[in-house]
Amino acid sequence: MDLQELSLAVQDGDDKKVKELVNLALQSKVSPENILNEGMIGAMSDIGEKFKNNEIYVPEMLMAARAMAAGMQILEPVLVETGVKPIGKCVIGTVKGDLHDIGKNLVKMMLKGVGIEVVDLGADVPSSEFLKKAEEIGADLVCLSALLTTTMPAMGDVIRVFEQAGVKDKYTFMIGGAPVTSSYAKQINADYYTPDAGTAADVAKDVLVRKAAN
Amino acid sequence: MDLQELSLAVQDGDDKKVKELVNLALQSKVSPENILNEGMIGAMSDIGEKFKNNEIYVPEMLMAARAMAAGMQILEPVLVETGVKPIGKCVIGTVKGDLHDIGKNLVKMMLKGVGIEVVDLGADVPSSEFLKKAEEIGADLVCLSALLTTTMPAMGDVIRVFEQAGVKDKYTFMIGGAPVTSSYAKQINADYYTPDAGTAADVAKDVLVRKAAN
Amino acid sequence: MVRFDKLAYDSVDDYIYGSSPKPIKTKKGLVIGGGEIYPELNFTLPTMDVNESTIQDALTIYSEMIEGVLKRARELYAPGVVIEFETLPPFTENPQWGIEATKILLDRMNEYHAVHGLKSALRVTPNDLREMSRPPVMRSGKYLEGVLEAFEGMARDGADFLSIESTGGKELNDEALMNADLKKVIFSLGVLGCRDMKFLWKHIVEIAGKHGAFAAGDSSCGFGNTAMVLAEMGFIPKVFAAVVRVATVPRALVAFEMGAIGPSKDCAYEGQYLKAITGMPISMEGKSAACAHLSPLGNISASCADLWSNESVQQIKLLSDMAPIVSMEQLIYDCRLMNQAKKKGLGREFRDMLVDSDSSLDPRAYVLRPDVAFEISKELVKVEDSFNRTKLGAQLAIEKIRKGYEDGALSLEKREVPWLNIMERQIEEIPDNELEFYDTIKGELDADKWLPKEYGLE
Amino acid sequence: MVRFDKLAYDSVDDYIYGSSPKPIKTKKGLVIGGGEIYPELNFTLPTMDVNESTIQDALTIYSEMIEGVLKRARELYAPGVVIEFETLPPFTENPQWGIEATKILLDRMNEYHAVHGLKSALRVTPNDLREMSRPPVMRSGKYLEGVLEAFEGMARDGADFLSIESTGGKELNDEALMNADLKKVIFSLGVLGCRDMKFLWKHIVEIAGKHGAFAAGDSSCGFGNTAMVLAEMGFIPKVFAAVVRVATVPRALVAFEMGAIGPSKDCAYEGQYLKAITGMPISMEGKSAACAHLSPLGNISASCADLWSNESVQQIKLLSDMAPIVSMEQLIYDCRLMNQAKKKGLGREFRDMLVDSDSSLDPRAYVLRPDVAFEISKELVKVEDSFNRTKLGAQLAIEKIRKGYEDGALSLEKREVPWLNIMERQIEEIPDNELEFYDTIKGELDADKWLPKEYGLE
Ligand code: B12
Ligand code: B12
Ligand code: SF4
Ligand code: SF4
Ligand SMILES: [Zn+2]
Ligand SMILES: [Zn+2]
Ligand SMILES: [Zn+2]
Repeated sequence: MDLQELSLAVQDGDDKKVKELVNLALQSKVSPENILNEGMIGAMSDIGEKFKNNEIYVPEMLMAARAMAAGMQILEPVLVETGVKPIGKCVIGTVKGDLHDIGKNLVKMMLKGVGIEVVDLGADVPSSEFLKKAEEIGADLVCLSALLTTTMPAMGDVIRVFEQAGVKDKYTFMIGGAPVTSSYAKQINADYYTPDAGTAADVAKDVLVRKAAN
Repeated sequence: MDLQELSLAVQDGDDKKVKELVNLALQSKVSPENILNEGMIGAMSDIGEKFKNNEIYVPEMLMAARAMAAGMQILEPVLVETGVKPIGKCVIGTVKGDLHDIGKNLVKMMLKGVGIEVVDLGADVPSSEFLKKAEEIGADLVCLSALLTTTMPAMGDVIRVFEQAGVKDKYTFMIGGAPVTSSYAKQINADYYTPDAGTAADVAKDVLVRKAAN
Repeated sequence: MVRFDKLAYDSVDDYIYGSSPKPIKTKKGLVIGGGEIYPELNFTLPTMDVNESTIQDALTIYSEMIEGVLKRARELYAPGVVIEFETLPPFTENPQWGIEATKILLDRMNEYHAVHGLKSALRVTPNDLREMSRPPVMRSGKYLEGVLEAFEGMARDGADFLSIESTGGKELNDEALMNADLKKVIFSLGVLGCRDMKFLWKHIVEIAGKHGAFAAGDSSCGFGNTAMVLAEMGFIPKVFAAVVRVATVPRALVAFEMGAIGPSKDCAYEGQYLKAITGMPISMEGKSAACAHLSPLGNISASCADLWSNESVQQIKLLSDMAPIVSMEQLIYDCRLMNQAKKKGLGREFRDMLVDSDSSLDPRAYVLRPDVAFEISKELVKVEDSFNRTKLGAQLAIEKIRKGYEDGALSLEKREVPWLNIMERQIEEIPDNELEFYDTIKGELDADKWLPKEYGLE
Repeated sequence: MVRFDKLAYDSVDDYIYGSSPKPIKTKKGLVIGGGEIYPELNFTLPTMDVNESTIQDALTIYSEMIEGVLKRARELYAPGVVIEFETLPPFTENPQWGIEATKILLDRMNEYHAVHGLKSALRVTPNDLREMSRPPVMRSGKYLEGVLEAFEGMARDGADFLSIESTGGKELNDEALMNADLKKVIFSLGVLGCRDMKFLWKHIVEIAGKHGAFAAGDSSCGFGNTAMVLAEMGFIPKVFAAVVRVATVPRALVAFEMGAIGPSKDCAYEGQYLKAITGMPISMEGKSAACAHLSPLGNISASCADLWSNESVQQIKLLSDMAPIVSMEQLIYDCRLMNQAKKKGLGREFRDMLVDSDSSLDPRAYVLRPDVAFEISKELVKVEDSFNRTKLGAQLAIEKIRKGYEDGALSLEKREVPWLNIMERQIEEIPDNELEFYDTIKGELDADKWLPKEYGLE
């Protein structure tokens, strides 16, 4: 069966058609992993490319993400059954004192698009919450967002909490938000800073692929 | 004898008259320390005040400084004889790679004005030179100037050289120059940043007075 | 409630920067809207934590910032300046900190006035903490109390202008923006936003009256500017953001209906409409606020401004001096030039240059054209309720943009054009009755995110 | 050697921004001085050490900076931009680093031209290393070679404009400025500076010719701008700095006499005179360069500019975006407005607003008035040699300032006024013959600081 059609349905944001096609593919004995990689993640990567080239806007991307989510509802149980895992797990949130969450939400969407399982803690998140949730789900990545000069230090606090718990090295820390810079990332001991959601997903994928290779 | 006339001659930058009056005062058995404090340093402090209040320009201040220097030529041997010392000693220079020296020269002038003995290493000074000269003359203060974002780190180098030689704590480090900030001073372990030459002299005097009290 | 049912101007020819039909005179004798345009300078803290152990450092920074900018204003012979203190959250969460900072600023401003004759006025903008509860609690609770306490203390101590960037409705609007869902935006702004403004501005006007301060207006920042910034990043269509801007007008107008008299807030670019309707002076920002927001309306935003702002800049060192001082210098020169043009009798020509230099390049600039603002405002004042005004504003904005595009007065990127139709269809689904609208849209709203009763619904 | 013996204009009415009698067309088709004014953007590194182990990081920063500013220029539909790469010392000490950075910039500029049609041109300004020897060795040695090597490599790789801020004479001028000693300033500038310019610009014009680049002029920065900044800090009289500015004209003119054709350097505010004399386009900077120098001439400096610059800003983050991007946006809006005024046929009126908004407030602005520049330049071109031109320039500047003050066209602080007489007396002591002047002043010069033979003296 040709997964191209599924990919296009995802890109069009047509959730009904996506569900139909996922079911059809499963019935035709296409491997669930192929459906995931070519039909879903491939679609998101195509649409991400279009976004980068200024061909589409975020609303179109969100529609595609929702269509993918609809497909995943059907696909996920099968994947679990056959032992296929997400490429990695991530905890994301905007730090304590900061309510800006638009950027963080975009990062979340892009991470999901590359096949990462994301738990979103929302905005104004206490530092200890990140630790708790990351340990609970066995996350690979911890992603922190801050938009205020006065809440940037709270990103450092989060990392310190992980250090104090002696588990900092288990995780990769990514930070972002308008006032953040790569030199600030260095300063607070975070692993990566990226300037936007697209590159955040690229870097995250890279990190996880390298981790898997080791 | 009234030292007020001497003070005014210094302020007017009248070196000839200053010399005359210093000689006269010594002949009249005014204590050399009094001549220094009231006649010379007092004059510079008055003129510094006028400068702060936008009443005079730097050229007038330089003229006064030269007149003071003329008087000091006569006074200094007497002071040495009677065991009176400068309130402190300072090594100053613009750091390696940087040729901006106008600001540094002003700081030098103001430090001299409050009675500090200053050795000026000039501009583009290698880090080790500061150490060498400071140890040689037994300085209290090390003053560093930098005007370029790419030479600011050289101020940190200087301090590191002192640390490595294990003598950092013997000295008080002051830094300045247009791009410098107090948070940068903290970062490189300098003791003080001040934004201009006037406050530099105030802080330096303060430091030395406190040091003398201990 | 004041009802504005006609424009404050007879002709768009009189609509110009520096002058407004209802000028304001402050305590230190600064007249806003009386002929000259003045700078409005805002500054903020550099990267740092604000808590009990650092608050003294933070206050020291405010004192250095105010000294630096007033000194520069004096050196450049500025005839007058307005300072804005827009608080960061800890300064409203702990109102006493915000009040203390206000005092520091006022003391220095008074000194410069007494010693050097520099006229100045202070705008305070405590931030709207109510969204710290999730879902936001708008009409009671410690956050509302904190905000009102901050206003009270700041006004008592001598602040001239009280402003806020209130957030009622934003909890639904953010997502609506990202989805470019105009129907939901209109609900958030035109129903929830306007209802909340009525509630909040009653209090602010009261506090202002008590202490001889001016209630000075609200900015639909979380709506209009968020949309503008998202479009600037290429995330949503520019035409969408332009339509949202016009849709923010009725919401911001509520402050004036409740008794505010301006100067309205700098980042409220909808001020271009507010002044046409109310005749009250406005603050605006553009190219010299690029330190805070990149924007497509760097010049046009100055065309009818009475104050000209940098929006905000943090205390960091540039090659010349600290960034707020740099902003002050830029604003002063901008204002000098604009005032000079008027002195030469060329104010209207200068206004038109500002307008025409930007308006054909971007729909977000185009909707700020004084003629467009006038024509749309004329229709808006005919309508009774805020919700229907919001809907109408969006409709008219689409029409104007389409017309401008077809006439060649406005260029649009190709991918922008289809959105005019999409938005039109989105509006068509909206009934004219507010409660009926609520009924039809209720199901689409995420009930976890908001509390209808905080807006007097249900 | 070209001899400019009359002005390039018949009437000051034609003397205006964006247009020059001798426009320049660059490789990518950008015409400077052909009617429109364009932004010139300069950026520099943030606080960091540049050495072998960090040079890659530094180059990465240059690549991020150029990408950021070109992207913004495109987003704002800029019709063209000039980029300046003014090197920091390590990039001239190691010319290969400077050349590599140049390539990075050019590659990206070429890409934006090819893909997006954005026209741009690159000015390179290696710094004058010769003063790294103390006393400076001007006519030989490794430092001179480094500078020429940098020019050579950068021109070869495609830089459009070659500039420098050369330092001949500065070793005596600094102290002269601090002492407000006009006689010594005139010696440093008019004798040493002009002699060194002749030497240096012969080489630069040669290199430019070989590689199809434009020799684009020198700035008397270490003289005129140092004086301007010192006066701004209240260290020396403003009238003194104003007179020094005019005294820098003959020195900067030497580059054009040797074959440079512009656009002259942004920080050379004496460009206001150079363009009147040579007809070649100039770059200037003012309010939108406040990030680099605070100044008293924020608007007037734009009145006759063909390029409009930010002078320099380091790569640090402001609330909106990186500082160079912010500068680019501000410059683009400034230029848009100025071009719009011309489009409406109000260019001259706009120029006069720029001029009149500043010129009465500060003597440093006053001497940049186009009429003042014209009248003084007319006299300067009558004189044969650079030294006497320098002396005359200073004399005429004092006259003009005095007249402006007496007529009420210029206000001066009280403590400024006596300096007009003081400076006049200082000039009176100067003989008309250069060598005679040298003889009389020799004794007052600190022999440790300079080498007469490096200027062909003794
Ligand atoms: C929209 C906005 C708001 C909205 C927020 C809506 C929301 N739900 O998020 C509202 C109106 C509520 C708001 C409120 C306030 N704001 Co606000 N806001 C903005 C604005 C205009 C845009 C932010 C935005 O959403 N951008 C769009 C998104 C998509 O971009 P982004 O967040 O940068 O995210 C991208 C990247 O940074 C990156 N990224 C983001 N997060 C992460 C995380 C990771 C791990 C990675 C890798 C990448 C990454 O990817 C994203 C997509 O590419 C900015 C101005 C600006 N230029 O940024 C001010 C700004 C951040 N706000 C500011 C201020 C002052 C405030 C208030 C304090 C105002 C007040 N006085 O009330 C309050 C604070 C509330 C609080 N406690 O947090 C100031 C901050 C000044 C300072 N000192 O820091 C700014 C800079 C505006 C200004 N120029 O003055 N604000
Ligand atoms: C004058 C000047 C020059 C003169 C220097 C003359 C001289 N002998 O010093 C000349 C023309 C030679 C020059 C050359 C260059 N310069 Co320069 N220069 C300036 C300028 C305009 C003013 C500096 C000055 O003298 N100010 C007056 C004095 C009195 O002020 P100050 O130095 O700040 O000092 C005061 C305080 O800072 C303090 N202070 C100073 N030192 C100390 C020390 C201590 C201990 C304390 C407590 C206080 C203190 O007290 C002083 C008095 O109140 C600045 C711009 C600016 N806004 O600062 C650029 C500037 C510093 N230069 C700059 C550049 C780029 C250069 C060059 C590289 C240019 C080039 N491409 O050739 C070269 C570099 C040469 C080198 N290797 O150093 C840039 C730096 C950019 C960057 N990335 O850092 C600046 C910021 C200009 C700009 N806006 O771009 N420059
Ligand atoms: S966008 Fe600008 S002005 Fe608005 S809340 Fe945010 S900061 Fe305040
Ligand atoms: S004052 Fe400005 S432009 Fe001049 S050397 Fe210094 S930096 Fe270059
Ligand atoms: Zn705002
Ligand atoms: Zn604001
Ligand atoms: Zn320059």
